[in-house]
Amino acid sequence: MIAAGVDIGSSTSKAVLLNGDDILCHSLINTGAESANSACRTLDEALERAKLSASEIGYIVATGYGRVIVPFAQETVTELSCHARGANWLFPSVRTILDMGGQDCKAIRCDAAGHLENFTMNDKCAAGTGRFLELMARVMGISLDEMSELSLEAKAELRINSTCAVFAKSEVTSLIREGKDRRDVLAGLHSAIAARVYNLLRGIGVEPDLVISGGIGKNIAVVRKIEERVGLSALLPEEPQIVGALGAALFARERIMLGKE
Amino acid sequence: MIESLGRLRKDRHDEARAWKERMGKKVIGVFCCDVPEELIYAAGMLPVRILGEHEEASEGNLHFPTNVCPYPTSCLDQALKGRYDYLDGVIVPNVCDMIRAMHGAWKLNTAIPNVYFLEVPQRISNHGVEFFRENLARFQRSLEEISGNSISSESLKQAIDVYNRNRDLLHRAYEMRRKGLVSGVELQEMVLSSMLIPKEEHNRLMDQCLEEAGQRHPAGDGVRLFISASMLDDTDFLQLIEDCGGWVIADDMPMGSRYFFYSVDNEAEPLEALAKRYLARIPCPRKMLPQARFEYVEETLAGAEVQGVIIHNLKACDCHLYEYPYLKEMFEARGLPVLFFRGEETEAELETQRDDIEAFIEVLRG
Amino acid sequence: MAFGGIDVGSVNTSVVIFEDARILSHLIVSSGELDSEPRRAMEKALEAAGLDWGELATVVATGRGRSGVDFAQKWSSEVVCQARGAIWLFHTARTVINLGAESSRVISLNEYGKVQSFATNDKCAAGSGLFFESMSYLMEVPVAEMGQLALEAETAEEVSSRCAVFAESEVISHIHRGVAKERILAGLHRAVADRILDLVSQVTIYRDIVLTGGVARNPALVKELEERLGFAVCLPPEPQIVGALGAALLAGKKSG
Amino acid sequence: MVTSTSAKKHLQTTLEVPALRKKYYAESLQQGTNRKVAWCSNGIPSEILEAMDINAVYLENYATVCAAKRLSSGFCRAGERAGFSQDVCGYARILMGYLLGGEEAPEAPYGGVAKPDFLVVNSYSCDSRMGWFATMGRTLNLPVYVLDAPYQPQGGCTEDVNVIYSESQLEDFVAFIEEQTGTKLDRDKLREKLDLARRSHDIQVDIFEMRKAIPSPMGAGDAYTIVWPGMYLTGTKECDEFYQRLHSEVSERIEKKIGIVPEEKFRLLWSGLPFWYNMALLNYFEEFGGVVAIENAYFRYQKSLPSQHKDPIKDMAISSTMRRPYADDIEQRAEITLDIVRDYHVDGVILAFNPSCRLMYVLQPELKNVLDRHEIPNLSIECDMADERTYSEGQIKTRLDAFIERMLSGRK
Repeated sequence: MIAAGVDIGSSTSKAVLLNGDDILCHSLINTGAESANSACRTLDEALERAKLSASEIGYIVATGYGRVIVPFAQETVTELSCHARGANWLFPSVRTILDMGGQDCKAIRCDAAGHLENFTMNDKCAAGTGRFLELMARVMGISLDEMSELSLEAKAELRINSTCAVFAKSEVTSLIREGKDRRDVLAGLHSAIAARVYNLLRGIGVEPDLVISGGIGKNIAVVRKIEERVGLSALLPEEPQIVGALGAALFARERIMLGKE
Repeated sequence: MIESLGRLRKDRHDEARAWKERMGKKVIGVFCCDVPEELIYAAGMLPVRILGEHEEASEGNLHFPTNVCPYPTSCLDQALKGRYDYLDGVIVPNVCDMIRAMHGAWKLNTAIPNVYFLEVPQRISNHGVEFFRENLARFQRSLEEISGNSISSESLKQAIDVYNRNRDLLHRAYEMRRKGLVSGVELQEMVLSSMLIPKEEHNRLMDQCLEEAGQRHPAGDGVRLFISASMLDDTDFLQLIEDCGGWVIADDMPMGSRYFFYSVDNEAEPLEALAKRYLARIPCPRKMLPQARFEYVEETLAGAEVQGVIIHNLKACDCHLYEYPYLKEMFEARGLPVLFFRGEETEAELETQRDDIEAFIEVLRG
Repeated sequence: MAFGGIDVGSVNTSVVIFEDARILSHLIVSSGELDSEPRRAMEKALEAAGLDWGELATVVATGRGRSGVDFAQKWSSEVVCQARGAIWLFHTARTVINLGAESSRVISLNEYGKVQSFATNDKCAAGSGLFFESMSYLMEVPVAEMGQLALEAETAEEVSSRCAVFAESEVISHIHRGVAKERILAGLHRAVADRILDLVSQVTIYRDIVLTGGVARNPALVKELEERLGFAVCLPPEPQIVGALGAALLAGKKSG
Repeated sequence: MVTSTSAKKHLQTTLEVPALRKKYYAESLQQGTNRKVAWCSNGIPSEILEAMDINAVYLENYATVCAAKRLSSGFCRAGERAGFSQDVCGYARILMGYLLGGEEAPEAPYGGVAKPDFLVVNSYSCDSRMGWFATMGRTLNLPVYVLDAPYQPQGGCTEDVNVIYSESQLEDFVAFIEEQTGTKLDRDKLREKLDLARRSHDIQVDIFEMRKAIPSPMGAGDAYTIVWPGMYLTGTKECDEFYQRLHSEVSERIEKKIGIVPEEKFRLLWSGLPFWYNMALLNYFEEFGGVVAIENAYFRYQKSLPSQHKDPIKDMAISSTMRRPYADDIEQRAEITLDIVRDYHVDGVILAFNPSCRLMYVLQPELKNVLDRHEIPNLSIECDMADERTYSEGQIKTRLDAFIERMLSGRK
């Protein structure tokens, strides 16, 4: 029996298909402006990759920002519980998860069995989120991957003062216009994100091991800055963006095993 | 000499530690202008005003939420970072919500001994003065316990003299500021430093400063401004105004005239005189005396030929925020343009304020 | 004799060349481009006016980056330049609402056209050009069309958040619930108009009101503001150059 | 954007309150002329006003009525247009919006409130109240009486200096009212009002005691409403009888083991003020077997002291000094909250961070630290208690759902 987890994030939508203990496949698409059908599109793409038909799925759990409007899900679970369960499955030693998603940033504490223990979220301000980095990449005319590499080559680190994402953008443009080295500006941006995220983590206390998930988990420069601040090296999932969808699939599997159709 | 006052403020922690070692006496932290420092002084201890810093309150933010007045959070942050480890006590007066919260917060989160709550009546009445006098008597007994010295009526009268003299000196500097002999930043440094070092030492410094200022020929081509502010625990804001061509010749700030405007009547019984002065002295907005508050502002305005007013209130400070619309009306009724800032005590804030201050001064120059 | 006014903003730079009571030429260039360097921008404007540097008597610079303009004879604040430019365009102007790329400002004038008070909002991005730009990226609607699209909606989807970034996450949740774009945009313009009115109410406003700044070109926002103010506002043909125009007028007065 | 508003009431007696409140405001509005009208804040000795037949209008309550009827954004915006910063208390902005009107202000519930002759505010709650009432006094050009009392952050004490001052302030207050009404205070009538008020307070303490029962007979959904008569009909027969009926209904529910939910899975404490425009949040957990069993705002946990003196004013001065009504020092608050968690068998705490109510807001982070130290699960949600524009349904529901999942997962 196939278990499916669908995570409708504010920027990207993900789906994971699970058969017993192995992950059959996953998919990831931009949620975009027409989100109602993006849930179907992301699940269809996963089914196509796994060469399965919808009828073979035993149970579907939806999570994420848009979880309420996923038409075909039997159950919804919040992304907080899903990230705890998914991270625990990938790394059983995890106790603290930092999920840096598109629109928000979550700090989660879980126990040895992956149960959600404590959490705090910043969904009020874009600073420290995926979209903040996207905005900055667009302003500096580089791709997200280049951002990470360039930042690692920085010699100095320029202070970025504005906390509001919209004003950080104009601060970055004026720094560049003054001829500052792009790499130092990037290093400053990444360190501002790390500082912001560190404050969030302190709200729930950090216990090793630390897992960093979400799109920004792929940005090594930010990860290194966070590790410096927290004083812990982080475990990084191969696919940091699907941890939530994986957790949802694990909940679906649990329901199947409990005999719930 | 006047330039050196700024250094006294910046190195206040080292100065206090050095004094403590040199004299083998105790240092008592004080919040706000409502605590009669004369009593602490008469007990042979050094009263120092607790100030925040223009840096991120990384520790303080774990104990206080974001939408509150940033000054007390910053003070707790300094304590949590060990900058106030030399204090032998902290006096918290019953002033406003956030300062009252300092009493619980410092007791719960710092190892500093003798966190003392001083009852201050919130309404001015003769019963209030009696009640405040009784509380000052209780306060005196506690200070005697902490210091191990007794406070005689004589030593209290002597302390009141030293403090009154300091107020006169600051008052003369206040008059010189109007004539352009002392800048707004310099007067604020004088007031701030007065709150941080032993009073008679500050009196000696002030004698030299006034003498030095007396020989200057009056500057004063700047645009004459009145500054109404809540808490400003450093001189950066006034420095920014004077860099932009402003000339601060009158103010109603706690770090300005509010601290020294009225002296203590040293003829009457000391505790009674202290109770009267510190209860009814310059009403800060929270004393619920709108009329007396506006009369005081008018008193400082009179004869100052001010051209414009800058009001700087810290965010989420209820006392000032409620008064602001009426204070603004009062200034505008006198044809004085008003520029308002909602302060957040962040590092980057000053740069964003520069643009508006330059525009305001250009407008006033006409 | 021609006079130059240059407004160096953090997002756009605009130049006006002015001679015997006429605007000879004007130029708006976004600061990302090469031509936004002040000297090059002034050269391009002079070219458009058919003049060369020699015929330029005096130049006044304004805007956040004004101190970087070394060839200016005077540097003046945006408040003074916006006011002077607005009065030249509309003699009955008593209030100027400048809706710039990064900040918005309301300026109140007395009956002689002199600035009596002003208030600035550079802390919250709601209503700024940058805000509309990031909304346009989010909703996949070009900035120029956002106003028009909002006007087409019969009913608006309420966007209640007061802070720009909250508003963005709220818009995203509306998108997720499949709300039509024009209804979201209509709600957004109402929220922004309210935020601008919060600023405007910090000074006493008198008629006539002049709207300046790039955001003033948005028809839906103008309509919402007029509904709240209760009377029509004056719209300059080119709202983005009013600051540079004021600077050019100051340059004329300075050497006149 | 709020979808639902009033809370589901589980007790019959609670349903009587809206009618009582409507009658109270209607009566107060009609006979404006023959009785002096006082605009009052909470936390003042309403027995004195009751004894001197003052037509008292409690503005904070009226603000919650405006919020509950979803009028807060219009009133708040009108208040802010009049120059009152968004930082200040939501109640104040609503009332300033109501007072200064303008086309922003919506139509006032119950046809508005009676025009005041004077204002009364206490000094020992928060600065916002004093600033707000001083502002209204200036706007209406009416006298504002500030009732002062020793703050006593560590709670009750028996210092006679404090008693003398409290008594002097109560006597000044009586003198002020006598001057306003031109009548003399009848001390026997005040004694009667005082005893009645104490009795209805003590019954409430019994009711709150009973709420410790499992399953919870009465949750916060009802509690925030049933405190209304005790606060605004103090010292009246109606109020006394109301609580008698409530007491019997609650004890009946305990005997028959009638709970808010058939099978209680987890019990919550709501710390801080509720969101008056969306009280249904207090029932949100019931669908998942959760109940908001208790709340720490308006928490009745200490019986009134026996009469301390023949003269009612002296009696009030002594008892208010021995038992400070507003123990707000963080240490007292933390102690009370931990006692509630223990005595009411609470599994988790909802910390309502309400940015514009300084009194409640300042304490929440420290309360969170104390709860974390005691490993008591807690959730912080930030939203204004009266200004609906700060409420974001999506963000609040995500947090509540996650907290419910955490509570239920702890069960397994």
